[in-house]
Amino acid sequence: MLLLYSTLQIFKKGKWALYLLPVLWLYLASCSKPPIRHFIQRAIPEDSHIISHNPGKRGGILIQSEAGELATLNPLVASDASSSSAIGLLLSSLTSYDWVKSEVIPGLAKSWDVSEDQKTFTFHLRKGVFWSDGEPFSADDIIFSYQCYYDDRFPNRTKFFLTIDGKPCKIKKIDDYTVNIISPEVYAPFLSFVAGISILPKHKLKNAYKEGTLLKEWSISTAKNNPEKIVSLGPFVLHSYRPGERIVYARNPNYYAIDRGGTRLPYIDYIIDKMVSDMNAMTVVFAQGQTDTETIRPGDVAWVKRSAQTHDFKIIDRGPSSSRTFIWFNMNPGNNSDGKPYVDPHKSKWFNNKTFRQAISHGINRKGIVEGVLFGRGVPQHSSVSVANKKWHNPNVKRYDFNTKKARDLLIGAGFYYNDRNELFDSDNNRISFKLQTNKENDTRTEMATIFKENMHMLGIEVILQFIDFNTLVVKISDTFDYDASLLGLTSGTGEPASGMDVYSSGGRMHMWYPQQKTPATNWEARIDELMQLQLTTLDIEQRREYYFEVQEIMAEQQPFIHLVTPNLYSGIKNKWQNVNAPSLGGLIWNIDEIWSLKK
Amino acid sequence: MTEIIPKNTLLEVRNLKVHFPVLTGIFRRKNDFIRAVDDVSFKVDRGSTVGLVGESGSGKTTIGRSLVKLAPVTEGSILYENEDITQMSTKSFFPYRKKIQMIFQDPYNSLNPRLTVYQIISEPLEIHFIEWDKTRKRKRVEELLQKVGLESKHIDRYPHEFSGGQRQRIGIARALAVEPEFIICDEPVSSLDVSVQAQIINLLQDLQEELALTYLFIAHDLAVIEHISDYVLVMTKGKIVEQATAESIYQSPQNNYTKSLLAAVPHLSTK
Amino acid sequence: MIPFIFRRLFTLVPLLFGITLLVFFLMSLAPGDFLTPIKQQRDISEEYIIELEKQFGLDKPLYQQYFLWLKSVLTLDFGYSWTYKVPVTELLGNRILATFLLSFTSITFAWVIAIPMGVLAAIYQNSIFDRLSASLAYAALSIPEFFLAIVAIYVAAQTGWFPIGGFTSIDYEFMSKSSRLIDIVSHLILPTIVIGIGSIASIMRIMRANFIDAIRAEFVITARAKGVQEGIIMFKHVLRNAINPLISSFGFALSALLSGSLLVEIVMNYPGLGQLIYQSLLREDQFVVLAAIMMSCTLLVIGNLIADIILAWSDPRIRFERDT
Amino acid sequence: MHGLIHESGLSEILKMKQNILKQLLNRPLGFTCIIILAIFYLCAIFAPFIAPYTTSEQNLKKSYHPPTGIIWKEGRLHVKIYKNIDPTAAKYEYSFGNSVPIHFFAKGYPYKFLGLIPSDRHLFQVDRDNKIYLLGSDSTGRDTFSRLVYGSRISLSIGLIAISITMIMGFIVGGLSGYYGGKLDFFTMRIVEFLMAIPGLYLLLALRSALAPYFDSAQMFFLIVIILASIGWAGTARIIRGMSLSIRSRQFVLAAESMGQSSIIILFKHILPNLTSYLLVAATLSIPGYILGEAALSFLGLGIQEPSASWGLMLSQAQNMKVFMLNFWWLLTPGLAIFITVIAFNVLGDILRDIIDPKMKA
Repeated sequence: MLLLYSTLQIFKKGKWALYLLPVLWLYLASCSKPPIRHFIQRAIPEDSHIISHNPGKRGGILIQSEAGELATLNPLVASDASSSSAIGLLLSSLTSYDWVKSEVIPGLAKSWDVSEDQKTFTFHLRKGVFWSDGEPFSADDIIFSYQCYYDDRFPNRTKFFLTIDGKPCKIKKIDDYTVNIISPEVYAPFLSFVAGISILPKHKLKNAYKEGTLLKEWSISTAKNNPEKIVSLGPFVLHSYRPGERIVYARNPNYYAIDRGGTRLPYIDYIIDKMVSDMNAMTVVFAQGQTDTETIRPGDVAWVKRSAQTHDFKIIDRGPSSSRTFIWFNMNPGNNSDGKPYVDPHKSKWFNNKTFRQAISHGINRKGIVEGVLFGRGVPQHSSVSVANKKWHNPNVKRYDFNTKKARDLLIGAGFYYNDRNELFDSDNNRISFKLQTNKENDTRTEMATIFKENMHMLGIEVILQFIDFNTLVVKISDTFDYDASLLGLTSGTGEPASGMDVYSSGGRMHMWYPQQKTPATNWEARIDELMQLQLTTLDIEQRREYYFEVQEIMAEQQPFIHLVTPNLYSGIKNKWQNVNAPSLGGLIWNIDEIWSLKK
Repeated sequence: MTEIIPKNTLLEVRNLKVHFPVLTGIFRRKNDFIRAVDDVSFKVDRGSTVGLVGESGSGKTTIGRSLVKLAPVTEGSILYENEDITQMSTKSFFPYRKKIQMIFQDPYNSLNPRLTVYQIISEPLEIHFIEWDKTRKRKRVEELLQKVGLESKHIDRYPHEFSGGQRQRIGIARALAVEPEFIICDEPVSSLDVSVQAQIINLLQDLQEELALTYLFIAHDLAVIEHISDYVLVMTKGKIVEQATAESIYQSPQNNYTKSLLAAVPHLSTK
Repeated sequence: MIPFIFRRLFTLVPLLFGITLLVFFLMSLAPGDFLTPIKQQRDISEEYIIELEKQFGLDKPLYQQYFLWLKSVLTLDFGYSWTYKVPVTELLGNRILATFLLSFTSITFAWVIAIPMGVLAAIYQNSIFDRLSASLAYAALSIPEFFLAIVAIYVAAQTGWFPIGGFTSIDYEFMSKSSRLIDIVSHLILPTIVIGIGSIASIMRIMRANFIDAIRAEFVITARAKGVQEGIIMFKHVLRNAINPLISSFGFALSALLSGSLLVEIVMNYPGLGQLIYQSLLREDQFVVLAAIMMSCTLLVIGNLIADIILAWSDPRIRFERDT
Repeated sequence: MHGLIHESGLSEILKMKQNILKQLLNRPLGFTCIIILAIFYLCAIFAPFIAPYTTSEQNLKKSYHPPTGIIWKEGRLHVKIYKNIDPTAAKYEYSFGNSVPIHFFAKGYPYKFLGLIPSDRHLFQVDRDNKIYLLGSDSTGRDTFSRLVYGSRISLSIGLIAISITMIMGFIVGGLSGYYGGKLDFFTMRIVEFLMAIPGLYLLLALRSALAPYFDSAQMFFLIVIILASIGWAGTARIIRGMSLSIRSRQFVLAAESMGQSSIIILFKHILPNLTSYLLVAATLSIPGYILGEAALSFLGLGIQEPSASWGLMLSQAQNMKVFMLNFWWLLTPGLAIFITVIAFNVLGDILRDIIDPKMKA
């Protein structure tokens, strides 16, 4: 009664008009309909890609969540994971990658030949392939795409892959369905890099190319307002996009793959990517049964599992992941612009001491980290290549087991000594104390850092923790170099050794302990440089493994990166999904075009 | 009747103007002024009491305040003992702050409630007799309290423990502390009961005789002025409309405004 | 009144200038820039980063960057979002509406609950109800909003009665019109309650005080003397007079909520202005931060202005002062 | 000048305060609030004595341990011992009869009592090999109760320190501009309005991200205080300016001015003492704002950093889903601590206002 009356009072005064506005807007918002798209469906291509999996049934919606925000759908602009994965659904490449077999497989090219000198690759394209808007695909699209990537007007990251030893590849059209790509040098990862280069539609983008506005095409503004402008050669087309909320993809009716039964792929009708704030939220929506698949962090497995029955999903334990966490010391001997050394000289002396680094490595309770931070769901890491990377991991590198006594003996042997309060000093009577920084956004890392601090306390070493913004951290490790030690992680994609070039080679930007050296600072770094170059320029897998194994042995002996642990990889997926074939590396659903749903 | 002898003049005000700006318009420019005091001239003789009368808002308090630099002078000059004090710096005006003292209208408001009687009365001593020690100041304060009719045991009490009349006595004691020559009494009795008013006025008159003080006595009530003043200034809307000896003002007011003021005064019939 | 409105809006100019300058300065103090995270990506060449710096104008000195931005703002071009690669204005539109909608529902929610409660507390002064509601009000004022938001999410996660965060459901695109409306409303419920609870407490206290004042007013005594029924006195005379001052607080509440819903938006993943500012600030997406802060300041000033106008409108005794 | 303040203001203020305290203690609600706050602050001061462990002492075998039960056995308090039955899910089980006695005033880790006297006595301890977790443990087996107790040092002192800075700045700026008026007033008030017009939280964020790199995590506390105070002073300054403006026009100030009193002394002798009651109420009522501000900043991960503990930081860690879903009660403790402190300050402030206001009107 009171409630009614007070509302009435407000309405009586004519102020009710104010209330109408949001209601009106709500109404309008709910009316805005996604654009209806009419496709011209073309016949199945004569050279269609035939998938060997058991045939499935059409239909179903796959719902995923995404923590990042879509930045663009333009492959020339994309530099973040969210955009890249979206583009991966829409565009195809000459080759593709089979994550289970860890090998390059045909994509838009049904086959290819390699010349004797191992530099010229001839790609034979599929015939009868059409873009999602019904336009035919041909060698012109390939030539056009490479033209775009090489054009100086459009700086892009793809150019980096296509530049070998500072020189571009040459591309030639032989006929409408054959192209030649000539690499300037013998280049081991050539085919797998080609798999990452998206082919652009010439018929849609040639004007923008001419006018030099290519970078402005296919922005999220296009995605939001004119999704139909973004044509597709991949399994899906863009259906609609709401910034901050979701992306919806629909099946591409002109996709070039079919199953053994002759059904055109993909099976799935729609994919919905829901945008959420962070990893936490991603896990929650999966546990609630809102999404179909999710990567689960080790710490979350236990509670997510509780609702597996209710929401009919399973959690697949995929063993150790490719991500690795490590600590390194700043071994950079340089001076900053004020002429002061980046690192205190006495500290730099410890950090550049191999025995010191080895002792630290012995002092770390990796098993404890696995138990505490990862709930026992992980393994201690010893090699610089993750166990998960079966093809390239060297299992026989030197190991540093948790052994406080051994660590102390090593330190004493190297001229350090303890005082009566169990504090460690160097031979110049400096107390061993350093700052360890990591980015505060990642709580697994901060927890590991607190454990490291306690472990070092047992060695009589004082560690001062600094948890800072990721940006600040990056500036420190790549620009100003004013830090003692850092804890960070790296994830490798396919595990291709070539992608480790900038980490291992002494001139690399990611050679974090002392990046961008003009000439290798130590002999072992020089040897790594040599080995990395050798593995890059041979196509013989066994030979490459040998070289890469030696790199890992040197890294383990020298401990420039003191590796901590590798968490296990867990993926959750609803039981209704079929043809799920979990690889040990990479995403669970890498073969999205083959996945189908039991239930509608 | 009286021709003012220049030699005897303590204070002379010449063409005094005090204007306050008014901010108007979107950009709040100074477009207009309130003419609080508009071209006022008068003199105060040594040892005399000049009454300044007018309704509230007529500018009389502003005149009082402008004499001790509590209000900014727009134009005109103020001469104290033939010395122009209008444009004096804070520093050179400092000695005059000892010679000229003020008694305020509202005894509830003019005494800091957080200070004791001693602290209130000794404040001017602290400023003008820095060299005095505490016992001397205390003795002086006790003396002053007796002089204004209070007891020395009151010295450590707070203002709220006193009645209005008693508070005004404290105010007077404070004004007397530094042995001034000239006291501006800014409506000292208007917020007091009528019975108390007379006591205070009598006290002021006694003190004037005893200490040879000169008063500028501001009031809105002609009855009070009549009792104490030698010479009366009548003010309205920032201007002095009539000035004469108290006697002549009451007997034969010239100005209409003065007449209306007089009409409002309740007179006890002599019958 | 028109000069008053103009003057108030005019004060926005130096305010916005100052704020953008301050924010710009503060953002430049923070190490790194929008491109810093990219530098940590392994396959991006240095040349590419330099190209990008040029493209975003990051290679120019600071003051030049600011004045370039200012110049474009004067032509109503608020720049490009570096993260989203779209004009900032396009980005802000939906966010403002979402934040506005949430502010609106939470104010309404707060009023609908608080006014009757305040009235009851006033009528039954010093009763158990009065005391209980007073302690509840204290409690509501003392719970950190974000804490409440976490609890709300927990409840939603445990019960499944409400959607967790967001503005629309995943399958929103495939819904009919009416179920879309229901969907948006169901997403608004929890954030509305979380934000509203704090204001319920304060509105209730004001309402109670106003109502008690109004009960004591002379016209109530007159009405009683005339023998008017008690219920009618309360509703017809007292309530109307007590509610008037509250209407004026509408604008203030609006402006307070616009800046206050930040934490709730973040915790509950509501795609509003606050969340956008926070994320852009972390990513150092300069132009978005600048424009969004300008926007929220403008809304703040307008909210206060509306409050003043409504106040004058609902209470003719109040004029627009010359000196405020 | 010091002498003057001492002579005039201070004794009066002290007298007034005693009076207020008496009135406060006479009201049951006020009494309760004071007792609660006193307990909290005592806990903060004697944190090393009360907390059985340090904030960083880990036990990786006991992560996410539930609160340990306490039983009465063999004539003394015992703490139950749990076994980790499933490390992957942090599941612990109490096996019947397994317990160890609690020792009161026993030896533990060394610390300095009140920061001065070295000591190793603690309120309670259990045998070295076992642990007592009154409120459970976190991901690395640190004791939540100890962290809560140590965290109170930051959360509780931040309000007091920030409010003192705010009040001092507010008084100086507001007092001076209200007293002198004119251009000084104009400029300071524009600055104040400017600061007040910026949405506080955003300014906080911008300031934090701008200043953070220049402070390490040990100094973060001061950074937070500076940030909170630098935003908070504006409102106080504005109100104090208004009050000093009104006090300034009161006749006792005119009287002091007319007798040639210097303005600084007028400010401290006449204006400040008349503001103290207001300042007291305002301070009490704004402390919760600072406590919540710190909590909000730390909650966003922008405040106090590991391995230090603050209530806001603990809350933000509790937001982590594994904690959230497995140990929801864990989250409630810092939240509850904040809630109780804030409500106590709010109630106390309101009561203070009740006590002081009528006196100010007189």
